[in-house]
Amino acid sequence: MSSNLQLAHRKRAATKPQAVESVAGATMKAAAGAMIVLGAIAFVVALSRGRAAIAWEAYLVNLLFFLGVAQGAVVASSSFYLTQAKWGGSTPYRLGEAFAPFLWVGFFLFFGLYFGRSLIFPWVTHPIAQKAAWLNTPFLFARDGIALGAMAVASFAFIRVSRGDGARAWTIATDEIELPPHSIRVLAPVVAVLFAAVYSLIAFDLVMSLAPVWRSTLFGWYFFAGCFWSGVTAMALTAVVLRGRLGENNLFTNPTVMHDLGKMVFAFSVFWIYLLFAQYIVIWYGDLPVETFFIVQRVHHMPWSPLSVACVVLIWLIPFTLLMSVRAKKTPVILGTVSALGLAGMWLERYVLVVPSLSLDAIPFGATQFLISIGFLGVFLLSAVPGLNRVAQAATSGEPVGDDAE
Amino acid sequence: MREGPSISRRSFIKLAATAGAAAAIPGCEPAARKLIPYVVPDENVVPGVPSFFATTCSECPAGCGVVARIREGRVVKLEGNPADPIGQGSLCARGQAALQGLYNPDRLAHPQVRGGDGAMRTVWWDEADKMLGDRLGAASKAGRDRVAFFGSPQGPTLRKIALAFLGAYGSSRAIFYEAVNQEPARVAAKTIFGRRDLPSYRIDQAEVLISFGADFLETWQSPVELARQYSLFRTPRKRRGRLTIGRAIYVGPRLSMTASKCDDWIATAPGAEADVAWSVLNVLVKQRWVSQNSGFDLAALSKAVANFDPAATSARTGVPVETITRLGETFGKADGALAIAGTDDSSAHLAAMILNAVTGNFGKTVMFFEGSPAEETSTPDEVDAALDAMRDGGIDVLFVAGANPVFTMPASARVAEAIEKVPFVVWAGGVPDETAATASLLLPAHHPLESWRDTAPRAGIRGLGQPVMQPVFDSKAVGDILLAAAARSSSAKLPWASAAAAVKAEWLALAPKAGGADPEDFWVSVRREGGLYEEQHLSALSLDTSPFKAPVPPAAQAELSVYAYPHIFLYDGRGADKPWLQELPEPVTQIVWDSWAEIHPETARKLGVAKDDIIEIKTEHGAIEAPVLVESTVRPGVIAVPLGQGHRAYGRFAKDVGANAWAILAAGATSAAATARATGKIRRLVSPLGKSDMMGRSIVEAMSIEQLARGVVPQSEAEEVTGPFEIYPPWKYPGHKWGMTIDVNACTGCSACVTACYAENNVPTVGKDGVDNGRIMSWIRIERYFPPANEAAQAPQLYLAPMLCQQCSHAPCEPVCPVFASYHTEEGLNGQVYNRCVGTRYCENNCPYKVRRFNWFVPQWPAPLNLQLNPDVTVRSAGVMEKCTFCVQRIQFAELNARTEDRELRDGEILTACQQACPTRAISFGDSNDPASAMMRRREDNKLRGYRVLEELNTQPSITYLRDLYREKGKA
Amino acid sequence: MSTIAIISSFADDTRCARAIEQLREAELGDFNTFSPIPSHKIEYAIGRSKSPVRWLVLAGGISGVLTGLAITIGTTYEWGLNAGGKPLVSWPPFIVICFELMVLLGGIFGFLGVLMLSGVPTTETAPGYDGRFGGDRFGIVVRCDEAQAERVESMLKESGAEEIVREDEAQPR
Amino acid sequence: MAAAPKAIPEPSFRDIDRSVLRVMEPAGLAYWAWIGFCFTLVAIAAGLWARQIYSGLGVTGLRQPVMWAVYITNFVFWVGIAHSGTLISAILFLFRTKWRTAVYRAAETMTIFAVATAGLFPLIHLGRVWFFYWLLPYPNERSLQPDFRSPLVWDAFAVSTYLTISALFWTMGLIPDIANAREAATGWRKKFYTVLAMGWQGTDRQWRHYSMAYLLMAGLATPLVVSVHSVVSWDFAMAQLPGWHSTIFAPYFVAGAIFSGVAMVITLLIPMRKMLGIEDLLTEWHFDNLAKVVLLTSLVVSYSYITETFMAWYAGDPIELMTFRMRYFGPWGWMFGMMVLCNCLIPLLLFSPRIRVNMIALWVISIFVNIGMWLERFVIIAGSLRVNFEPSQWGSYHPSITEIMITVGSFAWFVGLFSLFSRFLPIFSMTELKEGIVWLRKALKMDRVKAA
Repeated sequence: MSSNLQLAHRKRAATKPQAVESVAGATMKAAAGAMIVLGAIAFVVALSRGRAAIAWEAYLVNLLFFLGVAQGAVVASSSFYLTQAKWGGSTPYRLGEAFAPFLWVGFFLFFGLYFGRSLIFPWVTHPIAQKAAWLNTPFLFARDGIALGAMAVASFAFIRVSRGDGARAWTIATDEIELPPHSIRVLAPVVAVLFAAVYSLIAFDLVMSLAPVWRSTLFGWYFFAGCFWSGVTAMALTAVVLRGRLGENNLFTNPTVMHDLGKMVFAFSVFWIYLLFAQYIVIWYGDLPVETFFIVQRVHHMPWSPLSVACVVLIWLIPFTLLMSVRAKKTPVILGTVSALGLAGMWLERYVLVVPSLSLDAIPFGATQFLISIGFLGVFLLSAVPGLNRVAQAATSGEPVGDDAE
Repeated sequence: MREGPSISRRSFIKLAATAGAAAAIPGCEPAARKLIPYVVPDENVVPGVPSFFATTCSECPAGCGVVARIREGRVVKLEGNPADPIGQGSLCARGQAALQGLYNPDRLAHPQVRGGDGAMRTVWWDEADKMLGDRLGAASKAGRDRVAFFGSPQGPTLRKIALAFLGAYGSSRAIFYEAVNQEPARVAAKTIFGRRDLPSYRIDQAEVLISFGADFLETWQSPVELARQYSLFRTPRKRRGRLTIGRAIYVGPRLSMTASKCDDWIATAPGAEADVAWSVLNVLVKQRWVSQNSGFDLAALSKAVANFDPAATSARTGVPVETITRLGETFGKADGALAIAGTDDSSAHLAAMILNAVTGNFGKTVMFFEGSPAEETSTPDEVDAALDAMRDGGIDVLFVAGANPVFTMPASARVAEAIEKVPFVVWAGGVPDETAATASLLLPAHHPLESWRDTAPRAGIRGLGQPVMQPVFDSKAVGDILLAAAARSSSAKLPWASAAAAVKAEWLALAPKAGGADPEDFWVSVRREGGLYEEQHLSALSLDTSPFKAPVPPAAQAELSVYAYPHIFLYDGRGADKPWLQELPEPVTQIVWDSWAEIHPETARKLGVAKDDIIEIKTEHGAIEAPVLVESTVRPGVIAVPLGQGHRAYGRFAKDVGANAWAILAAGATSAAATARATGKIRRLVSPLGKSDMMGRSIVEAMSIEQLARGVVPQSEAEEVTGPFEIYPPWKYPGHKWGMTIDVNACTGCSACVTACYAENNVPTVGKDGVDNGRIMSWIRIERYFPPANEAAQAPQLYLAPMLCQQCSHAPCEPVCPVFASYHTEEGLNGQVYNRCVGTRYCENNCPYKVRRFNWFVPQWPAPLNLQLNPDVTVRSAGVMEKCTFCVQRIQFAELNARTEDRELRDGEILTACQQACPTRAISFGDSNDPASAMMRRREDNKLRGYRVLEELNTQPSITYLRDLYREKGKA
Repeated sequence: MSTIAIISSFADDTRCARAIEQLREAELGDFNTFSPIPSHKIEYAIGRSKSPVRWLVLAGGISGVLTGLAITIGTTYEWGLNAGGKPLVSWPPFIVICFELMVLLGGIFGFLGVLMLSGVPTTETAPGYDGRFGGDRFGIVVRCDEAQAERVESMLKESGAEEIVREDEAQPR
Repeated sequence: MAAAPKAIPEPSFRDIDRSVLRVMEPAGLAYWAWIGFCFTLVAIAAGLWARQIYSGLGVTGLRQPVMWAVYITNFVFWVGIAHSGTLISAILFLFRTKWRTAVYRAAETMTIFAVATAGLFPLIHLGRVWFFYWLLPYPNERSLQPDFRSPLVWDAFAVSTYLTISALFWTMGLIPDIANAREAATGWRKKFYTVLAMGWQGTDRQWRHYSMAYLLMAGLATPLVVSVHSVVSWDFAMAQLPGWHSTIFAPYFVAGAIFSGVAMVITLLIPMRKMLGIEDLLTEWHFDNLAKVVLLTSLVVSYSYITETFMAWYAGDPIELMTFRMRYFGPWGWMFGMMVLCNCLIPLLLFSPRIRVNMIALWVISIFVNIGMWLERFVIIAGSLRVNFEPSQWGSYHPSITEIMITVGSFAWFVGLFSLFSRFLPIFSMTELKEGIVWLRKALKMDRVKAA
């Protein structure tokens, strides 16, 4: 409500925030490093101890998850331009771009899959005649490599412009209707369109092809919608965390900004469940074995069904119920918790999508997979450090936010 | 034509009254007594409860026994008579369609007289009788043989009456004519055995069958009986240690339905079959593949067949030498072989008989019996004599009954002009036909189902035809007309008061044969049994091995010839007035409501025509026009045209449909040299069929007998789903769960099931345009697919199988219905509640088998066709979806009986209409919850052949098909 | 002392809101405002609590879901018919029905709620209403006793009222 | 929100009232001729429907196996048209989009009439329409109820809910405007509006509830609109039929609906803008944004086409492959080509900002989109039915004159109602225009700058 906004304005006008240059201290870097080492060790050990399959499963799951988060956040930033969003000044843009460096890391980690291909892709060991044209090692790595590469290049081109002065100036509200700089008007759509294409491809190649008989036309869309949501959620979580660490009057103390982040988490969680339901009901009703088995084995059969339920609870039920009210959206603790749980849920969802195809009867989650995941998290955090600093600077710059915020 | 009293309405009221009256005070109501079938004591008529009467079928000379199902005094369905050794409870499409002859709306309602201006005038019977009597009297006074009777064989008794009738007028000019007759066979039999009667066949006793142009599954001799034998012949059986099926070869110009069920079709020009037959004999004799005690003088024989060295024959007929030699070998080496011929020249028949004889198969696969019935049809000479007499004005009165010479007699007979010369032609029959159009007096005659009659189809079998209901129209039995006339205007005293009396007298005379039972008991029993069925005794054959007239190889064939064959449903043309038969797709071409010229693509190229182009086919006898059907189901250089269409009268359903092929044939011939030219006109040949290519889908499946012997199941190359995939909890069917097993190998495509379904379930016909607009209503259809050229060697010649509602357990049609009109019964049926249906048509969209039918308009049954409607089945209105429900009304009926009799339902107690009609027992129905049921056992015993249509959709059909069987080509 | 009505009109909601705030500070609470648009400024100035409509909508929504469950599950068990082997209680389809009914009843409740709470339909006109208030003017009608009239008028004037009319026991025009 | 109006002198609130109310002034002969024309066509269609009810669906071109065709295509098409209205009035409201205020009333009105039109077709296509109410649950002594497992029942619920909610939402928005119109109007119109306005006076108390309810209605309408077209898509996706059974259908149809709907808004608004001379209410900026929505949804639709094709190929199921082969290269391939051209290629022009604000070009493109989307539905519905699991049951389909005229009639019905409305009730929301007046000014300024 605009009245509160005015209050916020007044307050901010009164006291400008303390400018902060960097949030990620040596401790964090060290911690991240440690995690990476742990993960690497666990991975190597697993490979040497003949538990390679389990290691590669974890590798794939985390790769998908963290790539999704990083890319989703960048796309969020680009879509802010497309919808000409000015509710948070330049900060939301920085927030979205913070995790981008992992795109390159992920790009290279992707090729690591090559060494685990025979353990991950059933069709490598038992080629399928009809699908051989699409499902064959060289083609798969070529196309997905190129796709991820292109995605990273586009994202970084976009980010460079987005951090430029032109874009920054635009994000500050004015009285005129004006469009963001031309280069942004070109790159933002490119990133968005590319995202849909590339992540559909990833979904088909790195998830669907693990159960080669199965097919679902919506799956690509569903997958990248999940990525986008995880990106947004990560942004919200970061905002909540930084809010406490940036001192007085940083942007995240502005309830309306949190409200808007909360709305996004809420809205796209609903969109995710919509896509999930759209797939489920069609397959449930169609009753075609080639489609149903994928769902039946995950949702209707032990040991996976509890996990599937957990995904829905974490990704939809909790955000939907908790974030329904305005007050909750504006309450950092709630928003933070929900986002954290949501991210966990999304990780779990990737896990449930991938692993049952490889080991149907048992959940192979254990120390190995845990540590490998930790390792990936470490990489992710480390790669995010510079970006987070930028966020801190923006959030404490005290720049006015657009008047379209409520 | 002036309106006579509206009969259909009257009879309808009458019949309605029957039910009402019977319901009120069974039997006591005089009106009711007059109206109920008088062979039944009144108290037997209980409304809602059917009564059954045994009678015989008169639609073709095969003379199958029939059981008529009567409800409230009207016959609603004809079924095979289980007691009858010929039909054994099955009935072909034509036989069942007799009902639509009985209830045909175009039947003559009253006697009519042709005025001077040629217009017809409706008169009452007494006037008609008087006129007839006077004319007959005058004629008999004018001299001998001035009265002629022209009819078709209608059983011994009627024959007696007819002859007596003529006798009364001092004449003997009786012609009993069958357009599709066995004359060539009789001639052959005469030549070699010195007897003109016809042998009986036991295909099932043979190991090899060669048919020289005999469509024994369609129209040749006794199709129902032979089809059943053939299915046994084709059933996998251990023969000399190997699991095999009988090997059948068809030699003829066209891939008829019969040919398509054989292993090989050897395409010859019409007339060349004999050549091949003799050549095969040549091989046999040369190779000494003959039985030692056949009694033939082989030397003489080999001399006789000298002209038929395979090479020579091959040169003449274009049939490869090795094919002929292989034929000879398989036939000669077979343990039990049978050669039959259906051609118009006796030469092929002769060859076939000798083939059977020299291989010692007489008495085994083919046999003559003692006491074959007297020949019923007049010989060609008698016919010619009579016609000449007419032409010379030697006939004053011609009485035509049950025959349609103007239509069915070949052009060369010049019947029309002969009849022209006859001053007074009396026509007695049902639907006025081409001959009626030439008559001066038209008399409505009883339909066979309304009159007493009998048949003697073959040795040891006499069928008794009793009337099954009150006449629908103001008609009389032909016998009665004749007797009445004779009594009125001749001096002669005929022994019978009425045709009924005559039949009874005839039969009582038979009583002593049946162990001298009391005549009346005998009379009751034969009426119950539907006839008298006795042991048959092989008759000693006196083989006339004196060098018979050695056949001369036929002259080189014309490079274009027309081949006319009796239409499987319309036969010689008598079926054309029955919408059921008109709308039944001809199994091979799938064409309805038309006649067509079937030509090979090569021929089409030569003639420069494409499908639907109308060509004019000209022979020395005449010309007809017909649209072209281009298929490789016929030999190049041959134009195959079905007989039976092309009526210029014969009621609304037959009039002006297609062309009459009889008009271009010579007497007794089925083919002729012809020329053809494109007329530039076009007429769409209408067929309910979409694509003929199965596109590798699992619809009609087949496997080779070799695979079966090896025990390998043909695998689909589709990827398999591993792990659990069933997304719904299973439903329980505690009581019955109805299911079907359909043996595709046994199915011949004869479509008897389809007609049965039409009759049982009140399925309407929609006419040519209706079919063309994709609105045919058949609940069960015969799927016909051509095997793709590249797989032809690994497939049957045609895929033929009945397709009906699969009663899926996971029926896609059910949940999409918004109003539960389509739902699943506790007994596993896919129910359809017509009253609840609002017509969204989603169910049909979602039915993978496309077996649901929508009522686009209000269905029409022009009175009195509506009297045939089955009271147990709702007549659906416009806007309603309908479909097969495994004859749920029959299931209910049986279950009700079981309950009232307080007992369990017996397996086999319920017969679905299609199952009951099927001559080859391809369909079995039963409870899938009962592993002991015949249906389940059949599945069990044929596990390897079992498959379910489009199984990958997980619709879980209740019907299991058993794969068709073929021989891998190029294998011995 | 007779109470009178002072009708003032403003060109925009900013001024109008200012006037309201002042009136409220001066605790001359008995006033009524008219505006051509729903203005947050005015709303904030008046500072009433959130409209209870949302509770009506919520109630509607919940009753919708319950109705949905009732009719779907209830009617299914009425006959317990098997359709295509799908379970009697088939959640995915039923969810759709429940959702639609939730929206339907929620919406209807909401709509009727607005009418009810904002007192329409009605035939009488609030004192001091003026046609222009529907068009381009914001109006405040203050009801006070003559003694305070002066104060009120000055208050309104300085917060930018365009015209001020005083009426004895204002009648609807 | 109205910031200091001094910055840009005009348009003022009064100008807005003036230009909006001007549209509602009594109309001329040409207008009534137009109305007459429209409803004559409607009458013809009605007659043909009556005949169809009397003699049965046989009068259509429907046949085995194409049981659904033009009627259902029209149904989906019109429901789709409806969606843009709700998108603009509700979803964009939640997104706090500025440009919606000018177009939302017209769009919302379109929604009402489009749904009203769409709702007719399920009835027209029924075999026994007089029993249509069997699709809804109502108490009866045999307790016969619909099968809630059937997509068609969901459809009945979704569409009727949609009609109700949009109508309420729309009425609510209308009340203040009518109240405003009431003041200016004279004669019978005065009475008319007075009744319709229900005594609305715009007191703070009324506005308070109004804006809350408006927000909530928008909150309800947003998921509703998505659900409605998802349900429509599920009428097909629930089937096993190749070409129908596809998980992507729900979001794909929703996008397609908005695509065609916004195109229809453009198709209607551009001529209106010219004829009524309301360039000061509908600026290029508004159309620029509408065009962007069209472009976005067009991309989504293209994405769906590609995914479906890819999946058909990837799955390697011969039956599904055949369906798609027939769709692309079969006898109806031209329709598919046409639809790709209209829905995927031509809209790409909208990437150019110049074309987005070129009224002629934009209008033509929007027409193409409408054609393309109609064809898309037809190709999906009838095209997939033609080539089913049973080759022996394949068959073609040609619409009969009845179907064609009823389709034409439906367009006449829609346009006629819309024209009637636009003369008698405010086709632009004065209230919302005033709320967003700042942006209107900004937009006008931009136009002028461009012009200069």
